[in-house]
Amino acid sequence: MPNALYLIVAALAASFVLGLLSPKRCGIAYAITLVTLAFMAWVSAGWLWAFVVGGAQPVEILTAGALPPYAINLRMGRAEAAMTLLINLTGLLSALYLKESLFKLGHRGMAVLLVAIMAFCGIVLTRDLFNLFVFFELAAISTAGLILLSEDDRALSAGFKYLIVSQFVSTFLLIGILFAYHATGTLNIDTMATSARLLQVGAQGFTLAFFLMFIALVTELKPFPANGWALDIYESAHPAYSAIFSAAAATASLYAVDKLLLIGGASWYPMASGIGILTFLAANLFALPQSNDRRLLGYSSVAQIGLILVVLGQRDLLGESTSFIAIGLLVSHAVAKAGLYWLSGLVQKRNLIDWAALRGHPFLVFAFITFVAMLTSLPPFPGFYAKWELVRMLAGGGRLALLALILVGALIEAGYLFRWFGYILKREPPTEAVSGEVHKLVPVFVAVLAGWALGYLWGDLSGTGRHNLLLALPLVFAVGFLLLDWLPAWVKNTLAITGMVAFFFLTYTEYDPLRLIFALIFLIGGAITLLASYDAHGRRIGFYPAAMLMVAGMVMLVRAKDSFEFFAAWELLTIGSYFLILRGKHSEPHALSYLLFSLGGAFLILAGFAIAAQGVAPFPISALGQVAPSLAPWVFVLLATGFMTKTAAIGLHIWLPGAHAEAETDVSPMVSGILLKAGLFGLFVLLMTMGKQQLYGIELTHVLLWIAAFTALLGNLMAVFQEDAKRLLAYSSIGQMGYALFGLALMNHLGWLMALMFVINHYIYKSMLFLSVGGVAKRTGTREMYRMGGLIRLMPLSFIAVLIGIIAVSGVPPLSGFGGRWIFYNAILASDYRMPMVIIFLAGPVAFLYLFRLIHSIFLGQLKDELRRVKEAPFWIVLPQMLYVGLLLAFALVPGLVLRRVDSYLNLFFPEGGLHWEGFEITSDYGYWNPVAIMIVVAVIFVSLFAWLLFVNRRAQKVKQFNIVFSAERPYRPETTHFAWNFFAPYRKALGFLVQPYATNFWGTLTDILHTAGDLARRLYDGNGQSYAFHFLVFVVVVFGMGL
Amino acid sequence: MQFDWMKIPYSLLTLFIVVNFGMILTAFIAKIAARVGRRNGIRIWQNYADLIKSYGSRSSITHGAMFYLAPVFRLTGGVGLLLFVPTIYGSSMFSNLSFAGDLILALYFVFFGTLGMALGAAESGHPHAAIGVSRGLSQVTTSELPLALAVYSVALQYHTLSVTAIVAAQQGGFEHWTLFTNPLAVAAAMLAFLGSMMRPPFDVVLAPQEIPIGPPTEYHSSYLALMQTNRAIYPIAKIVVYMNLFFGGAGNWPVFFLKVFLIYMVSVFVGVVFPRFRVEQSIRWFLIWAVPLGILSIMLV
Amino acid sequence: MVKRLLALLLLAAIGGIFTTLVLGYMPDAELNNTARYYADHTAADIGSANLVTAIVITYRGLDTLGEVTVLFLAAAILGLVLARGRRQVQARRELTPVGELLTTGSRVLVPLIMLLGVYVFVNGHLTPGGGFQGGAVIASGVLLLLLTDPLRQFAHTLIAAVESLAGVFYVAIGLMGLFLAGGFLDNRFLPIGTLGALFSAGAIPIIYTLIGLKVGAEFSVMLSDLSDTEAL
Amino acid sequence: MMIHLAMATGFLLILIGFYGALSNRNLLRMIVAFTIADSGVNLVIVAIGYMPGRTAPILDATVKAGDAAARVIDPVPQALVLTAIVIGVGVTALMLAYAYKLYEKKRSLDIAKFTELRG
Amino acid sequence: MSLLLTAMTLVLCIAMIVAAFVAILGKSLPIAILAAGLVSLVASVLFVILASPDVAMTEAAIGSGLSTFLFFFVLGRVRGGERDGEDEPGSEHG
Repeated sequence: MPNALYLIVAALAASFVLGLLSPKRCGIAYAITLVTLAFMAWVSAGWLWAFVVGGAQPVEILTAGALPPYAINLRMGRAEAAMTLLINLTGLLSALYLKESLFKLGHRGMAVLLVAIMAFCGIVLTRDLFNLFVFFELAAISTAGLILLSEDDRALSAGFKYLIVSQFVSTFLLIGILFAYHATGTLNIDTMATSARLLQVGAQGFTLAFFLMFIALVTELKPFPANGWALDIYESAHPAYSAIFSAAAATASLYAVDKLLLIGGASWYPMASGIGILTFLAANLFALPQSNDRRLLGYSSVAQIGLILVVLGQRDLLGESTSFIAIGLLVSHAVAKAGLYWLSGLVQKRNLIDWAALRGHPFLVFAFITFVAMLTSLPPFPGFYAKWELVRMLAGGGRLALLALILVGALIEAGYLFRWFGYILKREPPTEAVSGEVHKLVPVFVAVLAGWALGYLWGDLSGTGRHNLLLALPLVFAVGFLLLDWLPAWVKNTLAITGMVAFFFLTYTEYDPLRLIFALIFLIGGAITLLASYDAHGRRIGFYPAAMLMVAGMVMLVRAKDSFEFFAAWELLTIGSYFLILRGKHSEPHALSYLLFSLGGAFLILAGFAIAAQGVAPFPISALGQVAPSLAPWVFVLLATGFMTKTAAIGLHIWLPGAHAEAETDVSPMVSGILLKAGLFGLFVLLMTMGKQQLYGIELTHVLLWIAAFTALLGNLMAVFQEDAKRLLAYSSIGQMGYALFGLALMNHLGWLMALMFVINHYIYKSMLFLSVGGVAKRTGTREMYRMGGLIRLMPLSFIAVLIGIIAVSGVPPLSGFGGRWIFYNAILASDYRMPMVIIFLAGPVAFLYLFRLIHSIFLGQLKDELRRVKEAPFWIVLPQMLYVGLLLAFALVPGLVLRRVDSYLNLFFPEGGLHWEGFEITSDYGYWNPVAIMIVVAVIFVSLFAWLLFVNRRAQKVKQFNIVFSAERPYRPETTHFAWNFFAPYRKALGFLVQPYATNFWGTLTDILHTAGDLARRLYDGNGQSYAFHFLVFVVVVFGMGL
Repeated sequence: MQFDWMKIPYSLLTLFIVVNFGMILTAFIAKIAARVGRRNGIRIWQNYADLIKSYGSRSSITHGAMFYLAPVFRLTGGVGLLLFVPTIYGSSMFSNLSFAGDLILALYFVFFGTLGMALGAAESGHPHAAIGVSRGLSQVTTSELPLALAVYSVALQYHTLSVTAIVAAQQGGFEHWTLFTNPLAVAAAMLAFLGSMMRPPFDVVLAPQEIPIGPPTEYHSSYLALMQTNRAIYPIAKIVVYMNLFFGGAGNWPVFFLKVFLIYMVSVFVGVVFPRFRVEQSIRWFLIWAVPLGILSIMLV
Repeated sequence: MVKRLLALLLLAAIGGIFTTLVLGYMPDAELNNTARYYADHTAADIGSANLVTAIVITYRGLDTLGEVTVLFLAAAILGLVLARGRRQVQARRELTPVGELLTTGSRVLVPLIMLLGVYVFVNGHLTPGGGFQGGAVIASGVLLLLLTDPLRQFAHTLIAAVESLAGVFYVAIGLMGLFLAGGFLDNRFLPIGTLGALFSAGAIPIIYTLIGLKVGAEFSVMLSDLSDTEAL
Repeated sequence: MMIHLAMATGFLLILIGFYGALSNRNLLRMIVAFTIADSGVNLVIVAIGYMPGRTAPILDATVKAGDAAARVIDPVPQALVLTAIVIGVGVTALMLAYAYKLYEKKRSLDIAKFTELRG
Repeated sequence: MSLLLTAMTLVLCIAMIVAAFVAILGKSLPIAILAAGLVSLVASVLFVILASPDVAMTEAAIGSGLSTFLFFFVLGRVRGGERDGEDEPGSEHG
């Protein structure tokens, strides 16, 4: 291994040599710079390899031939190797990125850059306090120098503000170091840590000295409120420099604080955590109203570092895992933030909306989303594993308030980052194109690659290899589509369908009956829905990775054995579906609200699992049943709320209508018919394992019952008043999920069976209806139902699908919806709760209203003039509908094929109250039902009467509408009298008050408050360097006061 | 499972009896109403005459498939409802096809005809049809609610959903009828009954052109004939359900005729007393008066 | 005024921290562990009579390397910043000539000052002073030249070369310590010699010489860059 | 006594310097104030290393290598101050360069004029 | 001896503090720069008393010497801004 000192020596030698070159030899100087940085990266990489693969031990590097603590020593260990590698690579890539800029500055500018990188390495490596100070000063001066040399004029004032604060900081640091030296007699960090333990308690001088050092180094981490200068730098410096500040400088400073905490010991941890969490929350809040990309990234950087500081401050709890978590978060942050800053250099203008310029470049969009996913700790990136560990251990240690704050901050962060992503895909791209020089693209490319590689690495480090998400077959399959995205859509579609079907047949023996049904819907159901995607032309960039990501998530969810797998799968399906939804033309705000609700729900699930596990890992799902009674109800509440976010229970439902309605034609059935079942699956799992729980004497399943009933009622009611066909179906889904939840919450055998019945039914008919309506919307160019009408003749197949669909949805015999209703009645008879039934009874007939409206307004009534040439929906959209019709009839006829095994499986949970299956007859404790007989009787009567009518009325011919009214001479007028708009006006008069958008207003007000708070509070940063100095001093005094 | 083929002729017999009873009953009631209004009213056989005339006339037009099918849906709904419920208690001959499903089947099958009819009417393209459907559906959401609550209450009371079993539990004297054992449920159900019969004061649904139940303006000739048939069957079928649930069922045909007639008369009398409600008024009325009764009946069972 | 009051309040609070430090401070009666080691071992191990020099050059040599780099950075950045403001040779304005006395005096003084500077850093291991002080002295000689003859063209390239070469050699000597002796910046790859002699203490005199040249060059660069800059 | 006096003076200089930096809006005055604070820091550090009754850490005829440990003061703070002074002048030079550039840009040395970045 | 040193220290300290106040409160910028240099210079004398000749030399040469010159060089280039930021009435900046 090359001596780690070469990291410092090489950079210094190179920068001195650069001084020898004549200013004209810029090419050579640039080559020297790159080679030096590459050499440094190689040294770090070599060490990292030796530690990780070769199992090498940390090495002490002595200088001056004397042993520490008498001479300065450096240390190269696993963490140091990783961090220096990170720093050097950032430096190397930034140097590459900075090509023109460095050529303009000449050899001296390059030397400054080299020294900066060297200084960051030095901060990481050194084990001597004063040496740390020297490296910090070097870093500060070279940083200020780089800023001074930035092209943006405003960077000047930012750099000066930075210098002002760093003057204060270095004064405190120096005094702290010297008094600490006086108290302990050493400058060596490790020796000082030992001697500090030996000092008598109340060694006032040392504590104060430590406080000064601590506050100084922490200020380098840009804590709130002493961070105005940092944001100004981030906003104004050249993006490649910002990448260095954000990735490399932060890495170094964090490690320095960590070393310092080694001296201070556990009593300083709470202070670190407190500063960290405050910074994390405040910075995220301030980022919310930002419109400048670089400033927003600055706030995000500050927030991330705050979070890592929290992790460092929790070392007493996290113990060995601290570095896994902290470095996991750190590399995610560093790679992503460097990548984003590099990207920002490609975009010509500074408003977030101008990033829409990236849209024409799929790779850059992919890079962006990779970085955002890393920042928001989504799987399969390192931050995800880190987040999981952190939450698990915080919950295990009972630090729930901190946990809650972290999750709130993370949600806000996801909010502004994904909002930005929405802008990129959906806003009008600016006229300025993205600059596409190769040397600027390479760093971005490397960062993306590094992100995925780190994801793999962290998965590998996370303990058992089983948990490496990037080894999970479904995810690999999904990610594979990224590489195949250049293929035409139909090829990818075939691949996707084949893969899903094949995976099902490879694994179907592994599921219990309940999971088998979900697997069937997710895989085979998904494959059927995908048939509609053959209709798409071209490449359809981005569709298949997203769709397969969602499918992969759902499959992994069903197959999850422990809470980690379950949660990872949950996040995967969430982001996959988010991408899918975002593809819709006008879906930007809806996709965002979907994602935020989903992530919020996911965080609740995360917290629930973590509290349940109490630190145990791995925590099998089945162990939810053994959670301590004092915690169980809380776990129940968290998990149930999380899952109900996905099923859009009332109050948490506002994301659904927009998301489902604005999605593309073939996406709506996927996210509605299939994805919603993931939430139900979660609820199934929850109730199967935890059963009934009481909180303060309230039966929680009873609460669920009420929620479910209101969800069913209000979902249906809101569907009634929609003019938009897809929104109508979306609201109907809310209602249907209410029914399913109701069944589950009944906590009896038939209730669960009913829920399952709804799972299957809803999958079939909602997929079918969304496809039909989507096909119609595609042909007519509108989703407003009152703009349609009379399409029955033009689109007969779609009509048949809708007709069958609405009969099934409404529960009218003989189709399968009736089975659900029948089981429902039997189930409620076995239940003790009676009041919520009233609500759900009311919900039932309301369904007729919207269903009739759907079919009437679209297919019946009068045809609009402009739609006279409309054709039937495309073949590939009709085909799955017809398959669904077949499925629906089959399921109506012989529900036993699917339900029977589940029924007996449910005996495990509720031995009482099952069904008896005898031939075609199904008997419960209360009643009986023979679907085949019903079907035959109805069919016979219907056919006989139809035949009779045909016989007596065989010569009927089709005439124009109003033929009779106007005595066969209807005066032709282009405007029609299709009664469709505000169809249920009287109903709105009577019950409209129930559907006031209370929930929407509530969430809207909440986000408004957050925005306003952020907007008001950020005025704290008034741009005056002296104010920033005041902030710093206030910070010092307040922290000192708190420390007392 | 062995299917008893004899059920088919027996069911047809029931159907035959009920159709005739229905024809005469509606005519009779119309006559009573006329007499109350000091008019002569129709002849008691008038319905037969109308029906034959309608079947006899030949239509040569249709407005489309759903228009064509709507009467079929409608009548299938009526016939099905009748046949899914046992007519005469204790008689296997007139238990019809009730083996196919229980009370819930009957409750939900009610909508089969309604739905088909609404679709057919809507295809005619006449705005009034759509308005009628809009009103009807709006009203039904709350008028059905007390019935559902009452049914739930009754099912809870007898621990069964089987109509036969419910009737069986009411045997042995009229004091065992649900009417007396669970009066609140019956009250709620009867209020719902008023709404579902589309008689005053809840007949605003019919106001525009009286379309959804077979208006002469649109449906004519054989279409109308089918619907007229249904008009004879459907109310009876519905009353049979009520009778079975609340009034002890019927052990033989005379009792059947009497009970059906009396229950039918309830709706007639109420209609004389109240003026017509607007839709939102009737919705409020049901929510304020009928639903609480239903809720009480559930709580007290 | 509010701002001043706030500043006073904050500084009063910080003054409180400082006061505690002062009041809690007790001078050591004995050298602490680290200082004792230096006192006991420097003479034998390093061979430098000046303990501070021994620490600065060897034990904490890495700090000193960093320190030199700080000046290097400052000079480089200053040079870059002022590059645009540098006045053109042609556009020079005539300056009023400086007094005869100063000119003559400087001609006599500058060599002496330079010599003094060299003396200071060459004897750094024996007497107070060393590379930094010597470098500063040399720079003041340059400063004098600048003052007496502001139009004098300095051989920028020469100074820059001296600066860079000194830096490179410094690093190289550090590496020789790594290869030939106990570690980076170990001075003992040259003989330690007798305590108190000029040629003793291993590589310390060489290092201090290089530092002196480098620091002198760096300050000179800074000063001449500034003096060449156009007033705004 | 002497040490405490020097140390207190050092701290006072730091506070005076800070006050100057906080209350003067002129960039050059702020930099001047910081150099005063720097001097204060140096003074504090040297005071920390001082031990009454001992001599400078230089071995010569009076202080022999053998009894150095008992005769000289702590050399470490002095070594550190050397570094600190040089770093301080480096930072000062950099700040001056900034002041020059800022003046070049806005023709003003008033820090309150450089607030285009905020919030 | 000790008393003498203490007395000298006291005098030097007072001198420094006075010079420091002159530097930050005085009206004229050149005088402020000179006063700051004086603080350094006095400090270097004090360093000698505190048995730190190395530090004293450095402070004198670099702290008070060179940096004062740096100030003057820059001051000479930005003459127009010498009085910027002083409190004109009505321009108080919070």
